Amino acid sequence: MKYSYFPGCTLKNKAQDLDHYARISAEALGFELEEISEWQCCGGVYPLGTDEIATKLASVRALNDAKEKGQELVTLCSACHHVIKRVNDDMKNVDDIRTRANNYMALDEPYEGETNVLHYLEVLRDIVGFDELKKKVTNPLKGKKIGAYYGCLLLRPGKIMAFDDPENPKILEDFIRAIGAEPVIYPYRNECCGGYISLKEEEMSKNMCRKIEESASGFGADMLITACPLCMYNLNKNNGGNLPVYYFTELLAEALGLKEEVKEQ
Amino acid sequence: MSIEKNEEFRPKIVAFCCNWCSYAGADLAGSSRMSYSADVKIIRVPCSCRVNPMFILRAFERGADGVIMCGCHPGDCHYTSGNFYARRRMTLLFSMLDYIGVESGRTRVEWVSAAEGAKFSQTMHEFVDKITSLGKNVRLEDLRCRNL
Amino acid sequence: MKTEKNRAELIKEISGVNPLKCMKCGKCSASCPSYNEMDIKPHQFVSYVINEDIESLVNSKSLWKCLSCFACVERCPRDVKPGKLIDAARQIVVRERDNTYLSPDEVPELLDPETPQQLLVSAFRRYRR
Amino acid sequence: MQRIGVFVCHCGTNIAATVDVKKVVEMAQHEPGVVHAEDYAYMCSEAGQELIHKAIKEKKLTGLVVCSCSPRMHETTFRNAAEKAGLNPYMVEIANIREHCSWIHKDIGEATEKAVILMRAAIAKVNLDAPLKPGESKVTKRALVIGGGIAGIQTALDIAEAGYPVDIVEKTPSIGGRMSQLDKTFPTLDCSSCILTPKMGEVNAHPLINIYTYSEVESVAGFVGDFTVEIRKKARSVDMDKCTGCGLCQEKCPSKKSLSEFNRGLSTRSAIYTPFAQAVPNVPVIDREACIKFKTGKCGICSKVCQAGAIDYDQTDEIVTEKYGAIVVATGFDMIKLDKYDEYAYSQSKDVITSLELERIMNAAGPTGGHLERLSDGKDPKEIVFIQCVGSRCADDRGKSYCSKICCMYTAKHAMLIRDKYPDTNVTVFYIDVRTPGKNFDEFYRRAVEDYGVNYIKGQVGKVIPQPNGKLLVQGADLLDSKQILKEADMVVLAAAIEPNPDVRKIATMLTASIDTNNFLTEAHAKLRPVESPTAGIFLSGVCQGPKDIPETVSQAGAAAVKAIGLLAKDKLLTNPCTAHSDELMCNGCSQCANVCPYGAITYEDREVNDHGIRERRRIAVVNDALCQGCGACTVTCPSGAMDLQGFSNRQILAEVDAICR
Repeated sequence: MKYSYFPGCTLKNKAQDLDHYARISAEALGFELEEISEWQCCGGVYPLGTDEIATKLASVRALNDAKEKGQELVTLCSACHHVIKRVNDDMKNVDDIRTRANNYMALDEPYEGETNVLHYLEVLRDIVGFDELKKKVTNPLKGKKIGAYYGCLLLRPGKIMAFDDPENPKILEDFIRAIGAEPVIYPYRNECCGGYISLKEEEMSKNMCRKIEESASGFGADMLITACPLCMYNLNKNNGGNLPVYYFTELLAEALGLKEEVKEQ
Repeated sequence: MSIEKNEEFRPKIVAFCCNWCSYAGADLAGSSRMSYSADVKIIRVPCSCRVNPMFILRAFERGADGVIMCGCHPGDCHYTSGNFYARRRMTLLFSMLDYIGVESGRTRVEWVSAAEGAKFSQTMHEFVDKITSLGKNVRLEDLRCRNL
Repeated sequence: MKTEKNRAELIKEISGVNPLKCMKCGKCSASCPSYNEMDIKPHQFVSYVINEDIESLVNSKSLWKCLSCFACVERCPRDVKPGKLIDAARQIVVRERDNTYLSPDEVPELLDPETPQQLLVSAFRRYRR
Repeated sequence: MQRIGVFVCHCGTNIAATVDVKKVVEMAQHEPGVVHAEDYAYMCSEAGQELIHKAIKEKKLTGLVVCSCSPRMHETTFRNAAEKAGLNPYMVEIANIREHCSWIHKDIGEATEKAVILMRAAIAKVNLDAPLKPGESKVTKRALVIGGGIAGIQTALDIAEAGYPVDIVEKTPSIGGRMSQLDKTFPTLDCSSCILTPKMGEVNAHPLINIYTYSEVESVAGFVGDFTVEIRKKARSVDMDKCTGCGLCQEKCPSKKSLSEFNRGLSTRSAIYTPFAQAVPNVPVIDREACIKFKTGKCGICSKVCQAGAIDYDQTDEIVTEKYGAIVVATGFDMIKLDKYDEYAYSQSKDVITSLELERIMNAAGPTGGHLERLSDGKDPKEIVFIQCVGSRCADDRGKSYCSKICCMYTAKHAMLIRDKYPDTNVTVFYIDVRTPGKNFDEFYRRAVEDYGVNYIKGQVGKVIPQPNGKLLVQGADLLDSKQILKEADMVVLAAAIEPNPDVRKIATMLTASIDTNNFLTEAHAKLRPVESPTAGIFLSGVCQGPKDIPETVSQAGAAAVKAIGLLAKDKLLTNPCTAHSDELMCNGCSQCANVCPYGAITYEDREVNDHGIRERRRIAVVNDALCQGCGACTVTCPSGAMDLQGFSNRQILAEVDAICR
């Protein structure tokens, strides 16, 4: 199975290893991520304004590219996923945005939201299957108590993201079980860490990160995993420092016994 | 994308409403003061299954620009199954109208319950807008019937 | 110069929100992680738009404290979605004025070696035109 | 040619303010057949009807058009007025120029023009009206009540007291409904069972009342006065006549792990069970899903211990067919599922409960024996938070658009009872609005605040956060104090919205009774006929019609009973004369009409016909007027155009179309 893949800015630069973990794991699990040629940055923030068109075009280009290849579009970074999935929803359901975006794009055939956008985790859950993943794990992360940190972007708005129950998600917990570790459920896993504002309002962000850390370690977690590179950076920087935060692909590669391979590269 | 509107044009629209749900829904729209265009005129029938396709053709023949039929929601028919018959008949009629080149927007079926005054008003708004954008029905009107 | 009425209408248009649907339950304010940092509270946004006091809204600190975490959007029982309103107000500011909340000159000193691109990209998109 | 009179009503200013009634009268004069036209302030009044009477007599009118409100309001009024003056009542047509015109249009010119067109259509129809005579049908003097909660019980008692036999059909093994699950009732705080159980006993003992518990309505045929209903008596596996209600079987039953429906899943019950100790009838049922005998074939302990020999594993469902003149729906409510509201952690913590679960916990016969405790660890809660409007007043599809009405009062009751019994427990209520209309209701709420020190905070809760120490952190807003609040609680109680019993849609479909988007049954008129369905012979009792508390339910139950009694007291009913009939010369006996008739009203007979001088025997459709309900399905199906509907004939509807498009 081959998917169009949108890596996004961070995974292409600062966090290249996380991208490598994802690709090599995908290979081991029987699917391939084909990077979209000349993808452009999604902008990191979904433009909420109903009259924002230009800021949505980068996403439309990626979506259309996948459509032309007849592939589903897979994302890894939560922010890219959020932006692209929502823009796709606009292209499918909001007449005005669809018309105007297509006017800009001047494609041979207008793009009308045909591409299916999947997060890497959704591929693991719905295509590979967590049971199947479990079978392929060679190095189960036994004894690790991991708290899943979802943040905001993957889950909300629940109706559009249609990713999991926005108030009581379980996909990351199921993932943690599949790689042989023990999930720790704690209530702050879908509360914002303040990633956006950490640039200008570090104190606010610290406050939020600490709440998340306290809650997770209170319930017995020894580490957190997340799907958002910004959350990972922010939590690592601004929580109290007692709880390391990992990107989920790193643990995936580790469980599949592929981590060293990436490191050697 | 703006559609050029002929300000002078006022469409003639006939709405068939079943007595038990849609007519009552229109009454509720009225008592709740939910306005819609005066171009819509309602004909009361006992059930949507009383609407003979002939009535709709006749309306077009006599110069109506749009015809809408409203009934109880599927499964909620006062006569148990009338709206199912109506739905099939209208599907056939509309596909025939489509075949002979009448714009599909000129006809519509909508299920409106007695409690859905807002839906009735909203539906009529939409329908009138649609017919206004389509303009005069020239294809089916029998000019010999025109009242001069 | 746009009148306050124009600007209120613009906010409604950009956000797609009808502030009259609000029933003042306060679930947005109860959900907001930035509540304590805000001078105008999430449940109050609607009143400023209804009362056409956009000047206060665009000068409020809240504009820059909102995280766009969509907790209020997700939980609002009335489909009002205050997060969208505040974002529209922020749009008005960045579209009307040159002075924005983040100047490129101040960026270098805010960076550390680990800062992901995503943070800069999103900060610029949120704070600037 | 008809001699038509047109009467235009001002309806005070309701019509006259937007429709130029004088102009309508003037335009009427030019219409074919119109010999009289006048307007009056209130046509439906005694004086207005007198005008109609006089005009019919003086002008020898043969048909009437009344331009007024909806025919659903006053068609009967004007038909009766016509009949009094000697005119056939079916020679009256109404032009609805209020609901469909004056109330929705603002421009006088536009509204007047539309009123004239609507009047023309009505005149065109009257021109083709023919006098009709209603037939008669019988009334079966027995009523059916669907649902055995307090609404059904009260309705059944009231009908039976008037001397008519009543059957109650109740889905669960016992009557009693929601009220039997409650602990105390507001605003008097009397014990719910203490006032309900005597009524349950009374119903059980009444010679004219027959109760089918563990039974469901399977099908409904017929119409007002003459319904035929099939009732499915589900296999109880216990012989109702032999069982003495000793309870030994329940005690000895080895399968005890099923969740008790009555205790909202907070306790377990045996596979053979009565829902609660005061169940009526006091005869258990076997839950075949849970019963070891049914699952494995081995066990049979209940049969061994039953000295009365009442256990019958071979019992099967039984269908009872019964005739009724009137049917009362009293299917009640349930609380909504909270799976879409996980921000309140209902599925994540045992100590987040619904109000109905709290009722069971507070009840002496409940899962904790009436002791208020946390379900997670059995500890006494010291801080309790109530959250109002969970799923009520929602504009999104997570919840319900309406106010559930009873929550403000029962929460005040819960708060008060807790503070009374456990004075060292603090109670906080997060509310959006406190709604207490009703006799002694606001006083009750104020007592909770002033005498019992319940802490009311205006603001909804955003999230309930379970803490590692087992407590619940409630993150709410205090809008009046402009504060975000983090409150640590031991227990959180959610006032979940109520919704009509999910089965009601199925029942409404069987009854052809209309139902709204929230699954509440629609009343015939929101103000003037609140306990009747628009479908004749169907009456509404209790929450199936809309949210209400116990006193309101009981009042409505009585009102529904009176309406049913009024129907049952009649010897005959007049039937709707707007029935179908076939033209024997055009009918070719193809059977298509009979195939679509939902009432089986069409049969065929061989008849000698004279077709333009040719005499021959033909197979011809014949409509039974007593069965035909006048839907018109056959008229459109008929390929030869032989079938037509009286009062809504093809020619009449075409004439209306023509008049509108003119």
